[in-house]
Amino acid sequence: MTDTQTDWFDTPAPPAADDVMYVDVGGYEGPLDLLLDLARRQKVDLAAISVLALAEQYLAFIDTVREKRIEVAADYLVMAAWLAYLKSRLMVPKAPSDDEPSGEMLAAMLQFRLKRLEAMRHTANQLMNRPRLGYQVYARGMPEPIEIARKSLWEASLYDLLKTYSNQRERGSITEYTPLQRTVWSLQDARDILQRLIGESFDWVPMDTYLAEYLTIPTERATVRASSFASSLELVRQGKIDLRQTETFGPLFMRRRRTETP
Amino acid sequence: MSEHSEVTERQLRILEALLFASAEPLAASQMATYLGEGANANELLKTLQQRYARRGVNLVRRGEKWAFRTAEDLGFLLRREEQETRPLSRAALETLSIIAYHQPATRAEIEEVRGVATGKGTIDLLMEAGWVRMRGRRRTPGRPVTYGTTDAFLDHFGLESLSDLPGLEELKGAGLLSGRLPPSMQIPLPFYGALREDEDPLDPDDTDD
Amino acid sequence: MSEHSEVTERQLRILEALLFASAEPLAASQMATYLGEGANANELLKTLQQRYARRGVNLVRRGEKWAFRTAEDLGFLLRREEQETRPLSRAALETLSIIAYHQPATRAEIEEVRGVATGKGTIDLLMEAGWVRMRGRRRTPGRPVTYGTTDAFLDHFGLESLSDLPGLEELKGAGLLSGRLPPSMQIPLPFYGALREDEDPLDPDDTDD
Repeated sequence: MTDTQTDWFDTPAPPAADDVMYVDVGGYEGPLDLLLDLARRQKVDLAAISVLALAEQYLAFIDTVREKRIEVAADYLVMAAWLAYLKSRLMVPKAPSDDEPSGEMLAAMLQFRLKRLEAMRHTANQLMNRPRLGYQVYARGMPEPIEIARKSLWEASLYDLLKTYSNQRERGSITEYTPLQRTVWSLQDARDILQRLIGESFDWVPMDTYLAEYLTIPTERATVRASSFASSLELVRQGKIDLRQTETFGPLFMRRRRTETP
Repeated sequence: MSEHSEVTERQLRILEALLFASAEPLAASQMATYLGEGANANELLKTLQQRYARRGVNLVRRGEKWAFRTAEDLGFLLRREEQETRPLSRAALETLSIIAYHQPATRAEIEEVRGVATGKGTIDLLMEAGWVRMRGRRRTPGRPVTYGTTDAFLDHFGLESLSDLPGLEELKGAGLLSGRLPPSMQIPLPFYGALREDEDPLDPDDTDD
Repeated sequence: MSEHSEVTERQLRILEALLFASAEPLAASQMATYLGEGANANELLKTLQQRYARRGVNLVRRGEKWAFRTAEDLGFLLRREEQETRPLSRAALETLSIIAYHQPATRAEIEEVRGVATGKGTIDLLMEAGWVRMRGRRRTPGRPVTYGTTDAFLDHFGLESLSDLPGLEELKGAGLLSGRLPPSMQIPLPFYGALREDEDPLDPDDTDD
């Protein structure tokens, strides 16, 4: 650092390689970072900020990003859903029987988190602008080796030790590691199989009965069920089959849908 | 010169020699062995600190240790034209700040403040720099590891102790160091002691799976 | 304080800081540039030399250059002048970390984890450093020697006990281990009792072979 006044956060640095997976919306580090930036643009004290306006800006921002077909990380969508909920809580008066937190409380919580994040950024800046050792303050340039207590001939830190151990184990384990070959039913496969099995049957039959022969292989059970279920929903949507479940976790019955023309 | 002050002067000279010779801060207890019976190392160090208070080199306290460092006001003269070898990323800086002000802090707590998962390598990097260490485990389900800062952190940022962290009082006052909504009554302070009552020492066997 | 002596004091402070922080002795001419117009660096250095004459560190002249040095009569403090601390080699660090986690470990077991043969010199070095010791002999054909760590090992690495070594989850949490490890991977719990049931005590005349 040559400039003590450098604001480390003035220009968000391009994300480091290992952070990339979290940053995909214009260099923001997560939804809270984006919200804080939007809040700052209101150019008022964070305590006086309009949370409702902020929620709307965020939702609008995410909409624009999605219109441009930019991939948005799930985190941002979760925040969008939460803000939409917050917005509705702020606009609808609280019913007396309502157990859920009030919009005001949720808004205060958001404000608190924004203030806290901003405070931590500010303190990080203050720390970096302190007279730091090796930048404005110096230790003895020519230390004279003196035996203080019992000093070992060899130097190694606990960090070195742990890092070394981890590296070795990782190296060792990766050479031995062969990825598990999983059989996965594609949705298309599941759909074809299901349609073939149901055939012309207009009787209610549990899905597991249709799939009985495939479900015997333990390693495939999960994928067979999941893919078949997802495909069955699609078939229902297309009006090809009917689906029925009488109780939670009960068997799923399916049958061919009768078409209008007899 | 009285005999008493002659002894004291010699002890002060020994402390000067030890502290000047070492690049790293030294604990009073480490130096005491060189002072002879009955010497009060802490008193002597305070005397020495006063003597050097107006010099170009000051005696500073870093946690429980002491070191000679160039005076802060001369920094502009001494500044070497060297660049940070590896500037810290924003994520790392924020993480460092959160650990410093919220310690002992778990990874989940750090993530809660930042609102984003801590990328692999962030805490790792701070530990490599020698500023952050694993402290123990929080006595909560899952017994997560708690992180805190080191003496090297204090030394690097020129802090006598964690209570010197800039803006600490204001943040406390504003309730921003609390994990809960203001006005929460419970405001944790950075905790520097060995282990807090809700922390256990590190122990490899209980989370291994 | 007169204006003159205030200027002089400041110049002396600058010299102190420069000489303290410099990695090599400095010539008066090198320092003069920091003192401002009309300063007599040589005069100032002589003043400084007098001030430190009775201190634990002295300002000494070496040829045309100046440096702070521990007072000669305190040379007894510099007992280990010749010994330099060197970083542990990678092979030694790897071996040490495996012994720490896998103890009691035989040489064959160390080699199995490292994936390369471990030279006898490496373990010898670790034993010389006082960090590794022979524990006993494994009750298997060939009765290989088992190795473990010492109290000095704990002391050096700031561990209270071997159970302070972080486990799998901590290593992952700190970013030291990546998340994409086979689920079967385990990190052993170091054994720190006297002898394990599969170990025999060393013979009195046992040396490493």
